Amino acid sequence: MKSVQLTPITDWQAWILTGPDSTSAFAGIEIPTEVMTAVFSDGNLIAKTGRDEFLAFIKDTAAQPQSSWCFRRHDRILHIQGHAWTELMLCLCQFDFHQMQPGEWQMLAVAGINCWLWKDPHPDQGILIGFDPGYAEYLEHIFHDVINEIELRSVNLGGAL
Amino acid sequence: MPWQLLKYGFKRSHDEPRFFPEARPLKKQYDVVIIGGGGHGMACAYYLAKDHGITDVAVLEQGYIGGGNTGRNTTIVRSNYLTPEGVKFYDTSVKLFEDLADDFDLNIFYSTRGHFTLAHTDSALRTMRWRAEVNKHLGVASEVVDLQTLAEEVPYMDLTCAGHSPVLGALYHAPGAVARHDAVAWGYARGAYNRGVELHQKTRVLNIRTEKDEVCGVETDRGFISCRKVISMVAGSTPRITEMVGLSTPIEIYPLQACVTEPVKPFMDTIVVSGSLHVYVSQSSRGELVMGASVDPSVLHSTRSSFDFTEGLADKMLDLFPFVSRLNVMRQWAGMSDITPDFAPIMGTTPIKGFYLDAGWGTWGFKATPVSGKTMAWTLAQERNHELIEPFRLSRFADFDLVGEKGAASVGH
Amino acid sequence: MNYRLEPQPYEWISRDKTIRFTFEGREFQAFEGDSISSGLLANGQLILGRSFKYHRPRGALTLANHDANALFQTEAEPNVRGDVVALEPSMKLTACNVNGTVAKDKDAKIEYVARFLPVGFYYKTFHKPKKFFPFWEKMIRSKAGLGHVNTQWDAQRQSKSYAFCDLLVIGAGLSGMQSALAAADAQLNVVLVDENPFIGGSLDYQLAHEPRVKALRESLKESVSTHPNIRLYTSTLAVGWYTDHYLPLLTPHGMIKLRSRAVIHATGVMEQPAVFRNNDLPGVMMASGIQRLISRYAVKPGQNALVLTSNVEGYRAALDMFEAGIAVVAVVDMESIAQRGEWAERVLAKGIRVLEKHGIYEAIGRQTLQRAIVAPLSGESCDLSKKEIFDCDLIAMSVGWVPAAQLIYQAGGKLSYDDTLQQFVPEFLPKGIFVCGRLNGAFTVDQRIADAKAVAQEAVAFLKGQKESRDLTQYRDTTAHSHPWPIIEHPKGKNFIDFDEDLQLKDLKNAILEGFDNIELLKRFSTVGMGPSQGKHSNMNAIRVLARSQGLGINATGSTTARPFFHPVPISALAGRRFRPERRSPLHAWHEAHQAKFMEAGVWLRPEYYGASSARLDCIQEEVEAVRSRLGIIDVSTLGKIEVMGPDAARLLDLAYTMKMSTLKQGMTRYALMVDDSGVIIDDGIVGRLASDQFYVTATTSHADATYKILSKYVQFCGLNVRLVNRTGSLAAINLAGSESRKVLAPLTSISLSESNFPYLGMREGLLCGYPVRLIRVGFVGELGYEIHLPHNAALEVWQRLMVAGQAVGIKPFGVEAQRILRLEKGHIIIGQDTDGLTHPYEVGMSWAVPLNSKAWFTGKPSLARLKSSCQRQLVGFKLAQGAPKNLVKECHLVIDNNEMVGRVTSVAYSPTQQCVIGLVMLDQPYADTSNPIHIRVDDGRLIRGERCSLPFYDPEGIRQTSAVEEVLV
Amino acid sequence: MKLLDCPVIGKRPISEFDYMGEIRIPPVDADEKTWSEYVFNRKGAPCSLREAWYHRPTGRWYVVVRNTVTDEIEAHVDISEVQYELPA
Repeated sequence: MKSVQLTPITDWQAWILTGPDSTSAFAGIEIPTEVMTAVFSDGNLIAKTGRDEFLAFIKDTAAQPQSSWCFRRHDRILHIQGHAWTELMLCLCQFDFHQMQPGEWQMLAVAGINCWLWKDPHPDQGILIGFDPGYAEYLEHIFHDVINEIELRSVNLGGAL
Repeated sequence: MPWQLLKYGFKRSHDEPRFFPEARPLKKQYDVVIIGGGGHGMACAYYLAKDHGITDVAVLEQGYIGGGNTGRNTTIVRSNYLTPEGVKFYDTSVKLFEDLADDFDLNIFYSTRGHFTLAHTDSALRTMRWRAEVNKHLGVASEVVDLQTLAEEVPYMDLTCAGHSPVLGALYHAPGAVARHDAVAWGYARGAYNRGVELHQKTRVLNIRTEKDEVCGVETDRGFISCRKVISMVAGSTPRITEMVGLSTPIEIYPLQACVTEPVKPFMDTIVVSGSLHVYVSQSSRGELVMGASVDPSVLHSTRSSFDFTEGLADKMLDLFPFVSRLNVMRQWAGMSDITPDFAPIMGTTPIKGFYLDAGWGTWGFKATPVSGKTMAWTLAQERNHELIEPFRLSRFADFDLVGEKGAASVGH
Repeated sequence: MNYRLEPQPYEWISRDKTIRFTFEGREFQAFEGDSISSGLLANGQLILGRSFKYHRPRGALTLANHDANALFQTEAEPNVRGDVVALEPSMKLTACNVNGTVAKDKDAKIEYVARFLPVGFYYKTFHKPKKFFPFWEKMIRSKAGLGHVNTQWDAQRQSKSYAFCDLLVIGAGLSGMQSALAAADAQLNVVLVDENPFIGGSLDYQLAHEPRVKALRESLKESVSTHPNIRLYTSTLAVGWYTDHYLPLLTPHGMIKLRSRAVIHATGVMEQPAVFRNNDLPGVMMASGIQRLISRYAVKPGQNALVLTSNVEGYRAALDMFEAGIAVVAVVDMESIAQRGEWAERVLAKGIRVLEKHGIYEAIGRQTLQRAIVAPLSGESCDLSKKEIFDCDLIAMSVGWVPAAQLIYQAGGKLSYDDTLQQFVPEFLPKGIFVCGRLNGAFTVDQRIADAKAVAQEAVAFLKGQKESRDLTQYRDTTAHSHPWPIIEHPKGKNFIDFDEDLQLKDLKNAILEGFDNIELLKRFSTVGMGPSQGKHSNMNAIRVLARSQGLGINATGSTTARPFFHPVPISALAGRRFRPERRSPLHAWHEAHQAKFMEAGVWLRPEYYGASSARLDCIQEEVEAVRSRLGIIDVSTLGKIEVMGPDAARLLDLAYTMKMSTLKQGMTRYALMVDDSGVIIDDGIVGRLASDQFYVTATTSHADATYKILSKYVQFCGLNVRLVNRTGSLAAINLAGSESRKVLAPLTSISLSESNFPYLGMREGLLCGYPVRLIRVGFVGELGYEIHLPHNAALEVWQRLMVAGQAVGIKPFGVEAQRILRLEKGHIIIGQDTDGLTHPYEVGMSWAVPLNSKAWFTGKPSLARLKSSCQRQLVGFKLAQGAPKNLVKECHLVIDNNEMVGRVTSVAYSPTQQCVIGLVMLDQPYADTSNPIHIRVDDGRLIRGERCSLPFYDPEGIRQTSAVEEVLV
Repeated sequence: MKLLDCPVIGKRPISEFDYMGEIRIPPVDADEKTWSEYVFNRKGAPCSLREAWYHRPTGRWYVVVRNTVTDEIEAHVDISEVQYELPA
């Protein structure tokens, strides 16, 4: 088993909603109340990124959000998991991933690219990372390089750094 | 020839004359007070005495001679600027530099090496051609060189840049040189001191007294001096001085960092600058690679170092010089660059009579040391701007008549 | 003589693993764990290098990473530190800066002319006559530098990662381990680092045989290695302190960039040399250096030792050497033995001679130490009448210490000289910086333990937010461990203050006499402390010499600031992984598959043209002709795309752009020009109105993020009720341009393309190939065309279906180069090429875009009102005569008028439609207002004549893009 | 590398921010001299500078008072306190 696995998430529809009526745009889907937090309920992930601004990742089957200013996004989303996922992220992003709580939502720079991160609520299920699709090639190339390096290092060092 | 050394070898005692005077009390009055004992301050004192016979001059330095940006810069001397007024000004400086060792009878290790400014994009290549054409028109040796010439002249440089934004060509400026920065300040200081100018280290200016918009004296931490002419040549400390006379300027202070490797046998005989990678490198006479980049992103009055500076620099250096990965960075430091909106200095008279400015030296101050000293001395003597520095007058901003040095906004060193 | 000792209790070597290596071509054998220096010394190779200036033979000195004279060259790198870098199998070593071998260095002849080379001699000569200086410079430069560089080496990059903790403790000696343990027990998340491969520090080489510390050592080592709250990194160096406790840790596997909340410095002290004639001979070493050799590598560097000391550490060193079987011929104590207590008694008990108030006048030896002249001290000089000569091949210097406080200085801490200890000790410590151990003046074992526990308590309190500040001096020792003047004058000199730079005592004195009489000027003129060890064993004595000559105290003399790094750091570790963000359009793969040649546009990769690079010009011409005559298609996904919504949307755009946007009708677009406060053009694009309170804004590729930020700044700081969404990466954009565009597009879209429903500059939303899109009729390339803004995931399918649909009319993809020519034919400017850092709208014929009277406010308005009347330049179109060579005139060639520079070419290209070379020149006034022909100076100096002409060059009335004329539709 | 401790996003490294300089309010109906000083002149001397930082990953704006000698953040300022009106 590789120390870190990357699996693309492609079964979500990504939306960005802004404006006063965005809070009432989600029929039947639970939404977060505090900025920079996210809620995951029956397969939908909703993050509150501003006073009345949301990033929504909803199942195809779910009802589309109804609000005046609501636009599709096409983030590239990866699920990063495996026992060395924190080691991978610590090579690319200045953030204390050991302190990241389940369900925590962060927006920061990874390898110089603006990303959002969401810690999977289930124990040791790693994190989801989302970023502009134009950087997919660049970031995924770096992820694979670093993962190979970690594999190499764990072979001759017998364990994390 | 090293006759002096032979003579010295057979002498019993070490009776070499002093470069600088021992600390002495301040007089109550001087004709001219120069604030700032760096290269510019000492050059101005030198030329005031040498060209104009004005010797009742005190140079006040808050720290030690050459301790500010004079001792912290890239030591690069060049004149391949973009605007005609910039080219004429710096070309005069290069010509003065070439004779300084004789004037001082001091070896400042002025070493003409040739200077390459690399272009990695079409727009950068266009700017290089623009500078080359303006330089050629004004008789300065600059030309755009192609990859083939570059490969011959700097064979150890990786023009492919590891496959990312490769070099497309470069501006080659043959007169580009390096000089031992401390020796320039010491040479001018000794020359001024020997002509009767007073040099006062550890003397900090606390305030400048004016009456009806005219200078009448300077308060220091060693007492008050009355004088009619005060010139501020303090680079990174300029805003603190201009505030004393109620003068506001566009100057903002940004740290400019640099570093050196451990000394290695000389292999690099030229100067290489990359505009888009924001990296410059030359090899000092001691064998260290002197490297640097552009100013820090935010205003700060401090010479603290940052680690991401050396990280970014090291990363970019490996694109051009892969083998440098085996060298060690020994030391990093910083100067305080006084940056102006049009990347050109602010010189000459000001609305306050008797108060003169020599500032806005950003990352291009050391190379202007001789010409700024000479023209500011003339300006002080004549009480009007020397023609070479008229384009750099403070009032240019109010007139919306900025210098076009920013060009297509690529910062050169 | 066998230099290898019996197994030592805490040795670092593995006697079962031998390592074969060569030095100067000769074969040697040592053990795994040996450093280069210890490996060579074990084989009796005492000379490890030659000095920088005089090329005098030099040996080991400190074994603590300061041995700048034991630098080696391997096949892979220069300047390898022999005293700490471990030997590797089949290493091929040579000395640095040696002309020949360390035994016979041809450059050593320079010593005969040493008297002619005073401090700073190179400033005094070689510069006259000027034309000879290059000759001298070449000679001096060839002697400069240490190791040499092989420019064929490839780039190595080590890995890097971030780490976080509550408390970093630097140094895993007695004090470090004790304080880390106390903090970890208080539930802090602690990182403990030590630059050596094994922890224990001076416990293991200065107190190796001390029974009282044996139990303490074992328990401390065991606890810090196993404590759950301590991460222990050995062979790891904290290279510098940076803002907010950010400390890069250099490990054998790369760099860990640690963010801590507090730092305890337990880095101990660095032993200082005594200064006497020939104190640089191989065999003269720091006492702690000898102890390290004995206890770490089981190597004795000599057989008969003299100890020169002024503290108890010297006596302990004597006992350690005696224990190791080295004959201690005498202990020379520069002070009285009375204050040495039990250590002196134990030395005397071994029958070792102790000479009180004596000093070493001179060391003697050809290439290595053979004898030393010892004499009683009268005042500070030697009374030679009672001198005694000792045969010895080893001198252990133990005359004083300097705190390893470089990182404290970097953090803004201040140290002051303590006359009791005769040593600098911390005086002011910034928030979160703590010290303990010998660095803080606590020398005895008990003092160090107490100091460590106290500092841990304070650090824990600080991290819990409680106010607590302890008395730093509480556990400092009461007797001096350093001699105030460990310097013996000698008429013939060669008494070295700085071993890196070969500076003798007289060199510093002479520099001071010449006026370099403050610590910074003394350093810059003499270069004291500027060598590879950065003054670690020369700064203190240099300060003492300066203080005495100026009649000042040590504190008044001051010290030079300590700069990163603590030890030199490999560039391979600093560089780390290569991050060059590269952004790709959703159509990248298609372009690659169709022979696109890519160029960089900011972080984006864009097709420059399609086809073979050998046929570059022809490919570009064909692309231009395709757009002009039939149909072209270009990927413009790199454009900035911003949604602007809310009641104040129109007001925001009125503020940010020069033109009035509030009067824009729904379904229409308008050219948008952005200037900064001083009126300089910084970006342009298109604003389209979707509703009374909703606009769609595009920006140039390189300025997209900046434009979004500027709009966002207005929203925030002017309190506008507007929402912005940056959709640059989520939307793709395709420009279908050419007279056939409407015909090809119509069947694929639900949007009616008739002229009346969708006029020029119109914008419509609807479906295209089933995807929600916006179509905009833009005029950049001057043909009937539609800029399609569509979802990222729709781009490929729509592009391919357009290609198929356009097959019949000969559709052709075109790149950036062709687009440049097309826009030039229409006289449109490119910001950053036709404009520079000062260009304002009036200089590029855009006064129509500056409604000074009809708008109350927009960015830059007052500046433009001012600049309108004082326009100093003007952009003018020109063309060359038919048949003039295509690429003779280049961009940025100058326009010359009676040998004056009067302008510059900003854009130039061969125009297929005009069948000649066309371009734009920025001409200075008043020349710009005349109509005389322009002369452009080309590369070879010739002046090429060009005719001015009005803009645009092609389709002046703009018929083709507005398609009012039916025949265009046919 | 400096940390900027901000509401909502907490402590983030300075490399994630763009420095947007001193908070300055354009003198809308000023004479030419006052206007040119606004455009070009800056408060260059060491001081506690009220300035703006833009956090790229979140697009949020922060206004702080920073000591331009020690680089320490002395206070966070709510944007409403520095908002200004521009003529409609």
